[in-house]
Amino acid sequence: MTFLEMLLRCVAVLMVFLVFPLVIGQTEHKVMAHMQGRLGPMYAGGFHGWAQLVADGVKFVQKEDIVPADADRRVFQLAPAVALLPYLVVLLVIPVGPGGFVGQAVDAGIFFVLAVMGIGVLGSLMAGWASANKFSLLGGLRTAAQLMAYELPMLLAAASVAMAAGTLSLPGILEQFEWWWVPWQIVGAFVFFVAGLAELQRPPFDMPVADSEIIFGAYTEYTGIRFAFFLLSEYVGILVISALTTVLFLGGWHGPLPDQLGWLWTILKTFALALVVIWLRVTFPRLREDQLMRFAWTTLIPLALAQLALTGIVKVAITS
Amino acid sequence: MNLALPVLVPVLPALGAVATLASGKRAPGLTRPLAILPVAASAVLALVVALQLGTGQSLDAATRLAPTGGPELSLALHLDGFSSLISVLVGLVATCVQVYSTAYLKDDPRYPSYAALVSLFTAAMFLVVYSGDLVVLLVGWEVMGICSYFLIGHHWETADARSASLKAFLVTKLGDVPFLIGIFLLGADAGTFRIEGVLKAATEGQLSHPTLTALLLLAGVAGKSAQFPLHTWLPDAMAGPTPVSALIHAATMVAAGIYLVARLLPVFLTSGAALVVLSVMAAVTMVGSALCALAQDDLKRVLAYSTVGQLGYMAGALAAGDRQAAVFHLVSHGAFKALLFLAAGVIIHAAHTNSLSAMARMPELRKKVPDAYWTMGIALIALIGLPPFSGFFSKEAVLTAAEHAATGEALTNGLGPASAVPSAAGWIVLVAAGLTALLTAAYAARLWLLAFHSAPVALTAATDAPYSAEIDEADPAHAEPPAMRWPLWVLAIPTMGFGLFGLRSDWLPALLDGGSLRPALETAVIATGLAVAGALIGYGAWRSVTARAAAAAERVPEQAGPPAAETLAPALPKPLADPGRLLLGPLFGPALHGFHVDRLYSALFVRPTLAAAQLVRFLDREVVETYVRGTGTGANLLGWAVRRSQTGNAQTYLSVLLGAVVVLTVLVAVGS
Amino acid sequence: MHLAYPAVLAALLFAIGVYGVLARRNTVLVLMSVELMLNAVNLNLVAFDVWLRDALHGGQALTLFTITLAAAEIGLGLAIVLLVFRTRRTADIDRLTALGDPAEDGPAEDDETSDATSAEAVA
Amino acid sequence: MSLLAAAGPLEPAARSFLSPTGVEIVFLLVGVAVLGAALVTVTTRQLVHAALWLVVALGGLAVEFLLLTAEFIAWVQVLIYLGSVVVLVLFGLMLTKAPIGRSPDADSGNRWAALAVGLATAGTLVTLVVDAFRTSWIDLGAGAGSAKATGEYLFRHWVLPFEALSVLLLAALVGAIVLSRRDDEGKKPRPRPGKLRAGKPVGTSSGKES
Repeated sequence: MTFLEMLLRCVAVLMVFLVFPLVIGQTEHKVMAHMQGRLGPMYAGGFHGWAQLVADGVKFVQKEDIVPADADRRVFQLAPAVALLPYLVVLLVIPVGPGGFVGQAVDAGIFFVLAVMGIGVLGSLMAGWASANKFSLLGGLRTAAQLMAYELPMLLAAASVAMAAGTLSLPGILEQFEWWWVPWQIVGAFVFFVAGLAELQRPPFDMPVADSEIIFGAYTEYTGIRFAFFLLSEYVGILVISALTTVLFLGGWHGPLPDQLGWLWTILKTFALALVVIWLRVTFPRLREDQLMRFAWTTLIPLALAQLALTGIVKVAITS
Repeated sequence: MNLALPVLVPVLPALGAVATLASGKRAPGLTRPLAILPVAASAVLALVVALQLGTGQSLDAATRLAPTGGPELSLALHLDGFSSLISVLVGLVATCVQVYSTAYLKDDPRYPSYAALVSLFTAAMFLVVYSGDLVVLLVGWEVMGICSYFLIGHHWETADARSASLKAFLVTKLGDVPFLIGIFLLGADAGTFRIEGVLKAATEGQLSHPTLTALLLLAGVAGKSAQFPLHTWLPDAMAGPTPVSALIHAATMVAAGIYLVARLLPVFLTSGAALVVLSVMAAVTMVGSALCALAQDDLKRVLAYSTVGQLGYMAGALAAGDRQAAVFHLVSHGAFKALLFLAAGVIIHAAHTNSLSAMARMPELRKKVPDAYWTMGIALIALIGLPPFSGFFSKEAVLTAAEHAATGEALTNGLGPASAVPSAAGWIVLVAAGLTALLTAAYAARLWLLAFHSAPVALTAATDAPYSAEIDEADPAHAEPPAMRWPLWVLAIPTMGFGLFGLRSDWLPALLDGGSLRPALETAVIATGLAVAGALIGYGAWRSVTARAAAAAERVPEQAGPPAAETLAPALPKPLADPGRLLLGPLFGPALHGFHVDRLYSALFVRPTLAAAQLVRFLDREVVETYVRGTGTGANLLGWAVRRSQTGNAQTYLSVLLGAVVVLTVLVAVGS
Repeated sequence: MHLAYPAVLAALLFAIGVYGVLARRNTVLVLMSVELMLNAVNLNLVAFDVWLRDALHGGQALTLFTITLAAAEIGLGLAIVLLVFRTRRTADIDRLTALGDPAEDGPAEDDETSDATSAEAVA
Repeated sequence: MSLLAAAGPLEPAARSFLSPTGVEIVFLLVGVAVLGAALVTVTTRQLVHAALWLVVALGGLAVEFLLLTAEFIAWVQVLIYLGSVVVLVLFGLMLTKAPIGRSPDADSGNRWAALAVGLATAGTLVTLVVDAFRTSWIDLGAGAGSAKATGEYLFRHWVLPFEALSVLLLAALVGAIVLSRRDDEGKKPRPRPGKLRAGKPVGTSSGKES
């Protein structure tokens, strides 16, 4: 692998990082508008409101970048980057198609992904604390607690797949994939996806930004482009979680078409899951904070452990 | 002869004491029988033993008590005429005292413990009398000391009784320490603690330091028998109940010392110096106590000093080498002195005061207590030594012994050569005894006349009389119960008749050493003459002061009127009505206070001891304690310094720890 | 690679951690310094494991264990700190000196007792 | 591994401190960054900044692990330390009301003693280590730190300590829970929390009533 190839791969990942979340964002606007009967996103740009997101971006850029007087300035400014960057790094290792169609194959890929995604929480914490605002701090604390709680079921569910495949490498897992893994790992898939939603603080797990309780949580004081970064990180998050679920549980590039079109399958499945995420947002009400914690510890973790046990039993049965 | 009988004699009262003490609270009704019966039984048994033993015989039995490296201890029994005689006396007096006490201390809440102690006291005396072993004798000796302590302090509510009991205990112990050393010396020299072994060694001249041993023993005897200079406890011991005084003075405690010297007389005969010392002791005791008795106002203290004096007679007889005479006088004195005390108890009970001058102002006292009046008269005549009462004979025996000793032919009755007794001892005793006979008659007459024959000076006298310490004795409103009266007459019989036993050589002398106890003519005449003279002097003095008092009594109302007479009554009549003051003249004051022997003791012993205690206290508090406090302060300072470092700051601790680790690492690295 | 590089780095990191543990006042900062020290140890373990090529890979295994232990330690440590903060309203480690012996005064003198004894002696 | 490969060749050509290899240069640079971040961590007066600089230091260490071919440990470092420990630390700082801005009393009184001890420790250890391992050379070869290798030695040779550690973690978990519980929780009956049921906010009304 030459330096040029590596540069190309990075640029490609960056492109994906810059384009796909915007697509998801536009999709959310449109889907939500349709689902809720809103008219707003229908007008910008004329044709079915295609320029809505562009208008949003222009608006965010135009707005003044305000840092509160009592805030810890540097941390406040750094927080959106910290929240955003881990997803960019994660995107590097997600395989899109067979035969090295991946930014960078990492030996312990699944582990790497989860580890790096864990850093994203620092961004929320930094933002919440540096804003010098009680609601922001509460939001930051909520974020931290939620992310710590949901990282465990997520790890366990991912471990189930890794166990089934016998490798930690994401391309390795996909190479081992069989179609019957989908029903076999369906519980794990549910746990992983739900925990991923919680990691993203998407509804119904958006207590850290619950506007009826703490305004907008850690992001209350943010305006303009820095606020847009947080939004962007959320959409990247949707992309990453959907892609990961696709790769781990839904077979990734495997599909009826030949392998050369595997990347298409990956993208299709990813977007389908992203649609589900958006769908869930407009369908479910927000949970309460204690319900959130209860759900993680009493439902998801036992389910993940059960899945782990099942995987182990089946794995032993197959190999022996 | 059955050995169980003599063994039972001391054991019965001891068991009785235990039973009395055990049942005292739970069964008060049993107390009196338990107090009287064992003692009475012992008295009977002692009489039976004496009769069985007969005259001129002795019995020895022993069982080994405890093996020791040196001289063995044995539970030895020794019976002879002396022990028989004295044990009968002890039994008789103790029984009388117990019977008397049932009435005298009828309402005393502590009667059970009192009766138990009297029983134990009696048992201890029996033990002393019957013991054939010096160590066992010592046990009885010390038990008596403790019992006397408790009995004298029976009325421990009063400061007098407390200090008197303590004084008795300490003074007798002061004599007991040298006594103990003397016993050890005897045992070491003779190789045994058995008395006959000791006596054998003494007659064979095996004692290495006879004078020293005898003097050490004398110290104990002086303490127990209240001889000068350790006599001071006895007058003070009157703070105890009167029956106890009777018991102590007549038969038990004071007799023990005389009895011991009588038993060990061969030891004393080996040392002429000791005999001279004993004679001087006896002489000083006799004369001094007689003078004191003449000055005392307290009835019981008069009797107490008279006891001291009579004990001086006995000691004098012993100094003259005649233990027969001593024991003879001991027994007769035991009888009449017990009688005197019991009668005095009755009088005090009736007058409710101890003071003679108060009694003198009491009208018709002799009518109220006719028994005491008569028996006391009998006993006083016996005390003076007028024929034919017992005191005459026994005192004559003493005088005869002293006369023989003075002429160099001491009546040792085979216990040692007549030359063993220095004639100086005899002369000292003889002169002192004569003088004492005169004085004894004088104070007996004074006592008798003051108590019963004084004309009532003032009707208000009873109110100011010092009350007896015995506040809880029998009810004075009633006549004396029979239990207090008939012991007087029982004791009056030997008081009158016992002296006759000495007349026939096959009666009392046969029981003792066998020498004659008949009075010699010249000494009898001289002694009787002196006694009569003394009594007449006493009477004359009494008449003289009574006349002056009557004159004064007529003057007083004219001068000051009745209220003044009332207020001055305690101060005025006393010095006038006392014939002792007239007789003694300037000596009256010192004699009243026992010639200030107590003050001498206080200067010689008490103050040095207190000063030494102060010194020790000073050394302890200021010197030793300074070091102790210094260690404390030092530890405090050290702890303060250490405490400063314990700040609770974990980081400081950790800094020191890690710094030390670094230093250690460097040291190890450099060192290796 | 020279073994000296990771070794010296670990030593310096450890020293920095020591300084932090000793100098910091806030308990949470002290815990962070402890983490620094633990990481210095981890670096050493890994470096020596790689250097020695041990078949058992004791160094790396121990590193994993140390990291796990560090996680447990920080969890418990923070729980304790929070408890202390809740009860005392402070997390300053040098104000948590309840185990210390307050020694404001000088060494205690037993003046009263000595006075009493001397008074007794006089009496 | 390709990342590492990009950093420079691994062959141990010249074992001299004067001609460092590429890995060594990267290691040194990252090491300097780690030390700097660690120094700021222990000296800054802004508490939360200290925690954030700690993130930098620990992340740098993860890179050092990568450079030492201990890949799995590097990711564990990232997962546990950066993802959990630092978050917990920040959590703790925020719960103990860490102020924004400089705390005047971030350092205790004995910082000079601490400085002395720290310098002494550094001097001693560096002297010792340099003296002992001056000539030692690490042969950075095959990936002994890969997930596969790690799994093999961990579950082949170190199973028992591994399991024991799990028990210890459980104990720590229980301990942390016990420590964190408020005492007054058991005294009054708490409002019964509603069940998780979509579309219906259960428990809010009942919680107010009780």
